[in-house]
Amino acid sequence: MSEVELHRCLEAILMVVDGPVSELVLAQIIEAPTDEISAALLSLTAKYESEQRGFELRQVSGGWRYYSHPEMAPLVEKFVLDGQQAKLTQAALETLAVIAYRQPVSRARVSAIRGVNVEAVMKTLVNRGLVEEAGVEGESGAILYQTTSFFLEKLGLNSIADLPALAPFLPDIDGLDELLSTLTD
Amino acid sequence: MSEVELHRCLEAILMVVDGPVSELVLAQIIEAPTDEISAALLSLTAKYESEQRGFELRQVSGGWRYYSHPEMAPLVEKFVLDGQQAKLTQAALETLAVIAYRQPVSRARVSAIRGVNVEAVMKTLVNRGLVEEAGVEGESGAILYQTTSFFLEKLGLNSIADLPALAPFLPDIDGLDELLSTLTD
Amino acid sequence: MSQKNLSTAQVTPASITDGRVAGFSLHLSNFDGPFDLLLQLISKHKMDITEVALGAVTDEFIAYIKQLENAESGWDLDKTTEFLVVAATLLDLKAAKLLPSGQVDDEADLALLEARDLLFARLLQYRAFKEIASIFTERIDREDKSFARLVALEPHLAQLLPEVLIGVGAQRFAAIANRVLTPKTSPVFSIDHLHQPTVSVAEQASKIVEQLRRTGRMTFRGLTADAENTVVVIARFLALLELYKEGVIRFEQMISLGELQITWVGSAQGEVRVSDEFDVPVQTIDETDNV
Repeated sequence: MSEVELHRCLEAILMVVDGPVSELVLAQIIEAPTDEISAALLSLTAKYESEQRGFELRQVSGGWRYYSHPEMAPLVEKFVLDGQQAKLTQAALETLAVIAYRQPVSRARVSAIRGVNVEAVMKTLVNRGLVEEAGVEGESGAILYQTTSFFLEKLGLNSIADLPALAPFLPDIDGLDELLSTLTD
Repeated sequence: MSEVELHRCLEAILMVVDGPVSELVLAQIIEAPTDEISAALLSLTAKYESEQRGFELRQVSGGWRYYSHPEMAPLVEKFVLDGQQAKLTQAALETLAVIAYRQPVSRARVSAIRGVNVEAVMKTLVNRGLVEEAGVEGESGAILYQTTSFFLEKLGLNSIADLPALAPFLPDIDGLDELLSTLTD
Repeated sequence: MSQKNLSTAQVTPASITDGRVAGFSLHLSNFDGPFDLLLQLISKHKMDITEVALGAVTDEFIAYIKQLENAESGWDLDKTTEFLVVAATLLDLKAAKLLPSGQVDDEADLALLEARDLLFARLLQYRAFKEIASIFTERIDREDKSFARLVALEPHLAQLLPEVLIGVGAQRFAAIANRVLTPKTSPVFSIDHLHQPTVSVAEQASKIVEQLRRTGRMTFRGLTADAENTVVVIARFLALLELYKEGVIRFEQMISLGELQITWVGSAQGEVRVSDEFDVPVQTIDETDNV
C-alpha cells in the first residue's frame, strides 16, 4: 500500500474513533505491517505540522488520537466556554434517557438499546456530572452506570421515582427486558 | 484573517465538537464575518477532497462537522458498532417522502396521496425517530406529523429547504397544481 | 377545473394484445396499493402516464384484481375498496373511449372528464413521490457510509465546560426515553381487525329468514336495528342479496335513497339455501412494515 493510501486509511479511522487506537490494532484493521503503520503515522504527523493544520495527531497512553492544536487553545477554550457546548446533543439526551429509565445499566446494554457505540457520549455524560459509576455487574464484571443527584436537580425532580411514566404503548417492562436482553446477550 | 489562518481556526474548533456547529457560531467565536466563514468552510472542504483525505467536512442538519470519507466505509465499519438498522421498506420511504414535502401533514392526507392505509408505516417512522407529531389540525383535530432533525442527518441534508424540488417530478400540465390542491385538502 | 385533458388515451390493437398476453405471463414486482399497480402496468407498457393507452391498462388492472381475489391470501375490505375505486374510474374512462367521440356537452361527460383528470392528477402526484423515495434511498445509502466524528471532549477542555443544560423538561425527557426504548426491530402489526369476530353471511341469512317469515315485510332499517356493528349490517345486506338470488324476497324502494322495503315471497317453512361464497376466511394483507 502506498503512503498516500495508508494516510487515507489512518485518517478515516482516527477521525471517528473515540479514544486512542494502538498501532497494532490499526495494523490489523488496515492489514499492513505494524512498522509501516508506525512510519505512516509519523509522516502524517509531520505533514500536519508542516501544513499548519488546526489539529494534530498525538500518541497518548499507548495509542493515537486527534487533538486540536495546542496553539489554537485560546480559541478552542473560548468556544467551549461560550455556552454553545452547554446544551446536550440529541445523542447525549437519548443515552441519558436510556440510563435514567434502565439504571443501573452497563455501557454495552445502552449501546445495544441505542444501536450505536455510546462510548464517547457516556464519557461526556460522566464528565458533565449527569451520570456516575455504580458498581459492577455480577457475572460480566461490566461497569454499571446510574444518574446522579445533579441530574435530578437539572431536571427539577426530587427522585428517580418522579420520572414521568413511559407511555402505556410500550410493552410491559417484563416483556421489554426480555426483548432487550436478547439484544444485549 | 488569511484563508490559511481561517482554515486553521475552523479545524481546531471542529475537531473538539460532538455535534454540528453552525456558521454563525463559528463566526462569533473566530470573530470573522459569516460569509468569510462560509467561504473558508467551502474551500477547506474542496481542499480535503483534492488532497484525497480519509475524512471530509460536511454541512448536515444545520451545521458543520467531520465525517470519515464514504469510500473508507468498509474500513471504518470494522471499528464502529453501527446500529445496522434494517433498511426502510419501499412503503416507508414513499410515506417519508410525502411527509417531508407536505409537512405538517395528517395521516389521512398521506393515505390519500399514497392511495393506501399508512397507519403501520407511520408508527414505524415515528418509532425510528424519522417522524414526530407536530400538533393537531385546527378543524379536524387530526394529529399532524413532521420530519425530525434525525431525518435530516439520515439523509445528509442541511435543512428541509435542501430537499430536491418536487416540481421537476411533476409534468408541466395546466391545472395540475389546482387539481392537486383540491385533492389533498 | 381545467378542461385540458391530462391524458390522451390512445388504444391501439397492438397494445391490447400485448397487454393480454403479457398480463398473465409476466410477474409484477410487489406493489403497494392501486396507484402503485397502475404505475407498474403503465411502465410495463413503456407508456407515458400522460398518454396512457387506457384500454390495455384497464383490462390488466381488472385482471390483476381478479387474480388477487382468487389468490390464497385473499383481500380485506379496505384494500378491495381502494382498488375498486380506481378500477371503476378506469372502466368509466374506457367505456367513454369506446363511444363515438363527440363534444363534451353533457353533464355526465363533464363528470367523466373530471374523474379522469382527478385520477391522473393523483397518479402523477404519486409517481412524483415514488421518484423522490428513490432519491431518499440513494441519499440514505450514501449517508450510511459516512461516520460522524463523535468523540468525548479532550479532558483539559472538559474541565472548562460551563454547567450543563439538559435543555428539555421532564415530560419531553420521558418522550425521548419512550422513543429510544421502543424496540425498533419488532414489526408493527395492526391488530384492529382481530377485535371483530368474523360474521357469517349464512348465519345472518337464517336470522333474516326467521324474522321475515314472522312479519312478512320489513324495512332494511328494521332488519338491521339490532346489528352490533357495521360488519353485521354489511353481512345482512349481502345475505339479502343472496336471498333475492334465491327468489324468496322482493325489494321495494319508492325513491332513490329512500327506505328499502323487503317482502317475504318464499315458502312459509323449510330450509332456504344460501351460498357461502362470502364466508371464505379472509386474511388481512395490512401494510406491515418489516423493520
